[in-house]
Amino acid sequence: MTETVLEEKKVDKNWEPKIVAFLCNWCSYAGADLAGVSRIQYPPNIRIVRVPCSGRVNPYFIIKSLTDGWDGVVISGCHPGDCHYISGNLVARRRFAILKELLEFFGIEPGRVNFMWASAAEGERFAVLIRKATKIVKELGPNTKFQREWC
Amino acid sequence: MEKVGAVMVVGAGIGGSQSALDLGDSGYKVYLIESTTSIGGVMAQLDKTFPTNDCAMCIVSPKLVETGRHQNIDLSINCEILNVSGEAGNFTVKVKKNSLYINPDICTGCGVCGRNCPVEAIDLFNEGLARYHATSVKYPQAVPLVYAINKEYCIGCGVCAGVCKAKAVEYDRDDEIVDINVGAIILAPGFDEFVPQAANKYGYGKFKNVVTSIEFERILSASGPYAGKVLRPSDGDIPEKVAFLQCIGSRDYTGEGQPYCSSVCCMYTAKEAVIAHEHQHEVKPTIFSMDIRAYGKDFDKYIIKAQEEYGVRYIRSRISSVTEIPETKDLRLRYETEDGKVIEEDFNMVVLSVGLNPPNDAKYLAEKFGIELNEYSFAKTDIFNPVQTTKAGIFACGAFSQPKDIPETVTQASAAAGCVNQLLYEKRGTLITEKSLPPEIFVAGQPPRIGVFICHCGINIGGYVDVPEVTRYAKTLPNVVMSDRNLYTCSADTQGIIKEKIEEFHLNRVIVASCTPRTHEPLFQETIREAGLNRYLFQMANIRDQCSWVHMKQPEQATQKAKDLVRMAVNKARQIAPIDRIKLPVTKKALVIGGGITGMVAALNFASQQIDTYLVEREAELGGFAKYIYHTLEGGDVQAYLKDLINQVKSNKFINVYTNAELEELNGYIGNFKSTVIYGEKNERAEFDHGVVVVATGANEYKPKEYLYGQNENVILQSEFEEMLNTDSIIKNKKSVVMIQCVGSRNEEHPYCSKMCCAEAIKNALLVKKINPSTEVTILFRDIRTYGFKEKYYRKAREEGIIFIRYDENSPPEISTENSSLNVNVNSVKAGNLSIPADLLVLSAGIVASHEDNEELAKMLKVPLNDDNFYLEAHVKLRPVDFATEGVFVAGLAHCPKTIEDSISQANAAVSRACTILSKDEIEAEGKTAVIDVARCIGCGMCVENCAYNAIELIEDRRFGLVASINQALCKGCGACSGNCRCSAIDILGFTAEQIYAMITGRL
Amino acid sequence: MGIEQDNKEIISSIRENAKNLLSENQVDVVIGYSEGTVPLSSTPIIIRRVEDIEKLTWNNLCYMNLARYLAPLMPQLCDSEGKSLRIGIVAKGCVGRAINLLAVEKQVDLDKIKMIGFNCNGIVNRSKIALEIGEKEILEVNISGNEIIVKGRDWEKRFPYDQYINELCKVCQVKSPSSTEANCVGECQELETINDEFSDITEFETKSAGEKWEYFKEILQVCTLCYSCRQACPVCYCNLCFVDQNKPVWFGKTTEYQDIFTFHLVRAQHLAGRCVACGACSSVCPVGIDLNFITRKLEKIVKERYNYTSGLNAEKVPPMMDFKMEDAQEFMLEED
Amino acid sequence: MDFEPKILGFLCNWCSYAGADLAGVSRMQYPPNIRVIRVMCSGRIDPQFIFEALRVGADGVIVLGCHLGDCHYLEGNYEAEKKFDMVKRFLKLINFDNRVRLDWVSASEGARYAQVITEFTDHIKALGPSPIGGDNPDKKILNNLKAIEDAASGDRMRALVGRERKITEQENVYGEQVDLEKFNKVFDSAIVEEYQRHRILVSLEEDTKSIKSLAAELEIDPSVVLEHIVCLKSRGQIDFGEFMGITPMFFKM
Repeated sequence: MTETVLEEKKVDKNWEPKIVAFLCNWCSYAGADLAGVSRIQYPPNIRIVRVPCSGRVNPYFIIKSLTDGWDGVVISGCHPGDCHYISGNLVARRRFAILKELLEFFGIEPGRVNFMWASAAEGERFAVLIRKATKIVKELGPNTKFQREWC
Repeated sequence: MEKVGAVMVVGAGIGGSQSALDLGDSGYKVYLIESTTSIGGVMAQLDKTFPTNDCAMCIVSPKLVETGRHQNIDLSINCEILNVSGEAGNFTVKVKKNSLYINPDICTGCGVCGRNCPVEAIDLFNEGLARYHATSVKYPQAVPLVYAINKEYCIGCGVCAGVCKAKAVEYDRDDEIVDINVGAIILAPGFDEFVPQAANKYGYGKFKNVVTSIEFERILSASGPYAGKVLRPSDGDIPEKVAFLQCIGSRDYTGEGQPYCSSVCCMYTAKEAVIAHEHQHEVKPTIFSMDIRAYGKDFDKYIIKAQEEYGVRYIRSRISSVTEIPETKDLRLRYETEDGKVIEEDFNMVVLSVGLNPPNDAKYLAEKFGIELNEYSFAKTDIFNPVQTTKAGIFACGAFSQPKDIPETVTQASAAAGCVNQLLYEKRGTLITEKSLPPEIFVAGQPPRIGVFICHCGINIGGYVDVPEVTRYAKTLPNVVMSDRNLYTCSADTQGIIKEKIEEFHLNRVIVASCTPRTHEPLFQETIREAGLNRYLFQMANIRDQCSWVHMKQPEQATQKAKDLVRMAVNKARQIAPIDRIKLPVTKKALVIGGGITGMVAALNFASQQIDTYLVEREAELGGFAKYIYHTLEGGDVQAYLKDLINQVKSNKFINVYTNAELEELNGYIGNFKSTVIYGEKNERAEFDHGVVVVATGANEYKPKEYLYGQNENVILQSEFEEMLNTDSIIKNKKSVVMIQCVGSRNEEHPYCSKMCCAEAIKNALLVKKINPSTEVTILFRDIRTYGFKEKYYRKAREEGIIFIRYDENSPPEISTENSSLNVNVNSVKAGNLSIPADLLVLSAGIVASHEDNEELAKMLKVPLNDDNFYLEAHVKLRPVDFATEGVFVAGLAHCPKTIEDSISQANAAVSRACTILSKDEIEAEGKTAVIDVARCIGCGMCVENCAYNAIELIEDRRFGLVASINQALCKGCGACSGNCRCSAIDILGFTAEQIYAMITGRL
Repeated sequence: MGIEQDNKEIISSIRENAKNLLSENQVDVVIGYSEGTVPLSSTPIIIRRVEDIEKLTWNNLCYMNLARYLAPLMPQLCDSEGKSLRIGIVAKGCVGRAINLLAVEKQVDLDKIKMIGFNCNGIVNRSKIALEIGEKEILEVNISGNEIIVKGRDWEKRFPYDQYINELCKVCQVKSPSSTEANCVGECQELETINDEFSDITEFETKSAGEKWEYFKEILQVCTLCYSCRQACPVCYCNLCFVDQNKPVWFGKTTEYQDIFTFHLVRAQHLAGRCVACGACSSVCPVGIDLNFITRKLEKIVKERYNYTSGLNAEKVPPMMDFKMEDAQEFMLEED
Repeated sequence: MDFEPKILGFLCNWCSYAGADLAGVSRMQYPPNIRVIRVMCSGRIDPQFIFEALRVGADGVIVLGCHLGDCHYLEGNYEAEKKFDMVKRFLKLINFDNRVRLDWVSASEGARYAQVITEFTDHIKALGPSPIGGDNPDKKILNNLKAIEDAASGDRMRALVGRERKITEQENVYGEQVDLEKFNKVFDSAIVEEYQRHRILVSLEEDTKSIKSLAAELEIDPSVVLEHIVCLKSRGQIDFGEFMGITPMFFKM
């Protein structure tokens, strides 16, 4: 993929990123539900995958999402201390910290993969952070780094 | 009269819900009666909870959802109690179920009615800071999620019936009066907060920026009116200086408020101050209080953290008046500091930490249920069993008997359930019905045949998402053999349709695209199970809460998103397989470790239910800590009680007592433990099986190294002093007794409050005055923590002339000896340096836990200790007597310092929790658990370290060597193990790697 | 003088210690290095008899991490029932680190291991030398004084050691095993922590995402996914490596960059807090990729975040097995 | 120059329009200021029509229908009466209520038609030109009128005005007749609340603003503005913007 093609893609005003969001069942998924019940509007770019706990999210899921062409990845769990499974999010936090540093080290833009905490009462925060993540990914442009050359 | 295997729980706050869940899980039919329109009580209003800053909604809502759909719990909302008759074992309660004017069986909780209602009223859930509609639900996550019409406000315009596509609005729905037959009753109506009177000195109601603490709680809440931003009501600015005034309506002898201490305000205020600062760093909180009563587990640490990390300022003063500065609406406080200076200071906002009153209908309830109230109009309870009311068969829990915090409420809720067990155990399982289900259709190996049901949800989805288009699209997806759309997929008739379609199309996977699986998955799972499919052959796509409702202005994109979500669900459904929940047998026997009051109460409760119990005591005699206590502050005769307990335990044929005993080995897991005990002087060995463990190992009194203890015979411990007072008349010769509080508590070594020392000191001081009024008694303290009704005795002590002098923790009293007499030099915060001669110096030594002892047992049980070496429960708020390791429970001083009554409550609570296991012949494990592929596993042990439930251990496999092994009984299916596994040897059923792979790949 | 002399001393200490272990029947076998059959290499050897002790050697081409043979335990180190023999293992510092880590991960039983420790004087960067020599056939490699002398049919080239030592070895602070006398004969030390320095990594981190991407694309695109790095790694001991897993197939096996990238990224994630900085992966890479650059980043991450250095003892659990409430979370998305 | 007001008249087809015709046939003279729009029934007059007319600069608006009981469509004019009542209540808030009038003129009342029109024209003349007519309309009043128009066309007001007769004169869904006083209380508070809320919305169209600046601009107590902000936020119409120091700013979604 040449720079010019990238540039062209960025220019496309109508381009909308597709973002996959892994939400833990007990806090973030519930927070997303609350955003719905409260009718708090946010951009329609995310596709939610429910997981029991942020601790369930294997780095494979994230890397596969990137190499499979999702423009962005969001992983959201309970705030530290709120985990329904006591410490799943703390286990996950170390894993994600390392993964995020590695991704950036290898040259993946920092905003492609976003980790966040949102509680079951934070519908508003969920929407705000999704807006922010969507904005970041949109500014980064399409995730073309992993496009197969024969595609 | 014949006993009845059903229980009524009145009040469905966190306490009532806990009682109902315990009893429902133990095989009783439970009638849960709530006066408002949803359950959850005050806890659902809270933003965060102390001392962990847990999000209240996050932790309470799963519990509420569980209560709402428990098959043994019959939940009725909007109810009134009309009449009660009968006696313990068999009561009949006449209950009026007030009409909601909306059919709760049909209402889907979508909220279209509320959004269209033209009448606005004050939103009480949000404490008047927002409005709601005459047709409404209390809060968005309410359980049951059923709207109700408030007839008081409703003008009957009929708009709601017009917009309700589900036809749930029924204006002619009548009130219903039913007679409910139960064997026991638990009263958990909670409390009502103190509301400052119209002409109060704090200007509440007059000055906009004076709010109550519960109003402030809503301001802090992320789902509250200001979306969690800390704003002041007068102009919506962030209040930089916020003053919290303590003891509003508590410790108040003026007649405006209540004389007792409300127990929880010091902590909730600290929490509110911390959270306010956390939400908005501009907020600089100041707390005005007389004493800081942080007496619970890890409370003192929280206060220290509030001061040191969040800059919360504490001022020891009681504010007498508040005036408003009209131009700025700021508030001027005038206060006197401890050293007597009068200061005027302006604040942007004032929060009144209001106390807890008995529920407004306490008198009504007492009259109907025939129980007595105490002098403060709370439920009067037994001196040693704080959940037993004055009437047999009727129990009280939570704030109805005394103001208390959430964990104590939850403990009492379980304790009340524990007492019900004793009364009704033989009727367990008599009134609950098991549903008969057809055998499961065998689907393994067959190609997926997927049916997709897409919900319009009235206009909630259909109004924004092109449902017919999504339905057409679903049909084009691989393995989808039918797709259909429904007005309401959750309605009763659609359940019939789904079953028909399963049969007609031979479906072996079912997808519903509608609302959230968090509330509706169990319903649809039940439906497909009734049609013969395994419950786990079901998937949901959330196209309402997470799609149509949040993209209302972008119908095209919302439709595209809905399609994507349906496709992802289909992709996953193609990978799903039936899951069998394994069943584990239960050994119906209990092990209780520790033979103090706590352990004996627990053992007797088990035994009274004819459960074989092994009671293991390290010492030669039963009795534990209570051996040195003669009376409680309230006058209970501890020695008599203890003697009676020991006799009962020794004579009970279901209890095997081992004294001089140590637990040598403990293996196994929930329902199936095996222990070895070495006991007796000859070190005999006993082995036995049991299903549960209760840890009641107690704690020790601190042995001071300070204040010449052990060096001067006139320096003694409070416990020794108590013995002296009760067995000797030597006190008559003493002119002056000085007591020093917080010896070995609240310091660097033991940074916690020992909770009972203040009460002990006052108890003994009063006794001194009783025996010899002329003896001078001086108590040197840091804070007097006579919480709850104990406040009465503090006041009495002051009235009797006992002298209280506060010292600062940085300048503790010093002792000097001249000749043989003692002199106590204290730097009084109020009066400067004082020197007090003392014939007797009494040290209030704290409670300490032994690291060596507890750690050894903790390792054996695979349970954690906290920094102070007390046992750490599964959840500080909602699982106070459970451990994360299932089947193991904690009670009494082993948990943290507490009073005898609290220990007894915990013992009964632990039994109740244990009975949810022991009442069953077999327990069903969670289906969605981790599974190991032993061929891949390399036994590195990472998963073992990451598991919070001790559900994984490394075992030697015949073929593969050391490999991980999942204990299905303990696994909760969180997946923390799987996320880190390098070899992909662990997968999580229901969320397998393949399923998630299928969802994230194959994108258009 | 120079490394030539160092090597001689090391060899004699290794042989002395190995001999004692075998003759005193403290171990059943000794695993160590012997002269390679191919120039510019070395070969592991297993010795069972005191007579064979002279076969043990040491030079700066002994790049293999011998702990590789402990997990999974190679059959030569097992008794007839498949149980581990008592093993003496020639252990430079990074071998010691690997053994400690494997002990934490329950892959080795320290009771059955005796390390033969010595102060390692570093490993030569083979790729760099091979690159300079090019296609020409190497017949002989000698170490003389402070130089590595490579000879061919009609040519000879001298490489000053201090210029051709592995970058990793230059900054190595764990030259002898971090262990105690209970588990180690010869040189050993008890290290709590080390002060490593990552200025090269820090400098690289300041580059833009695009620059980093291009850099790695440049150096990694020659990778043929031969998995030599994995095979040489002492802590890569899965029964089934993630690249070989199916159901689901997370990663492709083509040599397109996206598959190369995922291989190296995931391998790095798996080594976080576990890499013992032995450099074996770099040494064996047939196309000369400097994999140490990635592994040093890993060391930096766990050092900065969790103050952890792998393999300094057999007790402290690696960061991925542990967690703390107060772990840093500056990377989380927050509201503005 | 004498002020010649611009007056808009909505006349029902069956009575008033015929009455106007009759006035013409009978050559009755009345001021030429009125411009007539024919509608089928006075019940057809959406309050929005009246507000819109005023907003574009009409000095007065008159609605004429059949006498009560004579409606060609039986009860259309009763509905018109209720709607007009709401219009008056709203306009009273900006002191505009005397620029609109509702009256009844039958097909046979040509003379009365002329008389009503003459009187109304004189009345408007006496009031003087509309402050939002002409080239330099008063921006503040214009905004307030816009707010009224938005408020009146919202679901809440429509639901109330549309059901007023049924529930106060006949019976509501519970079979009870709602006390007029209770209804008016609900109705009046709805009018004030919706008016203020829409004023906030109109004002926020210009720029993001703080509660205090909204309060100063709209002359409402800041605490009341905050209450409305809470409501508008829950309806998804506005949201928090950035904070200026300790003051949150709000913007219209």
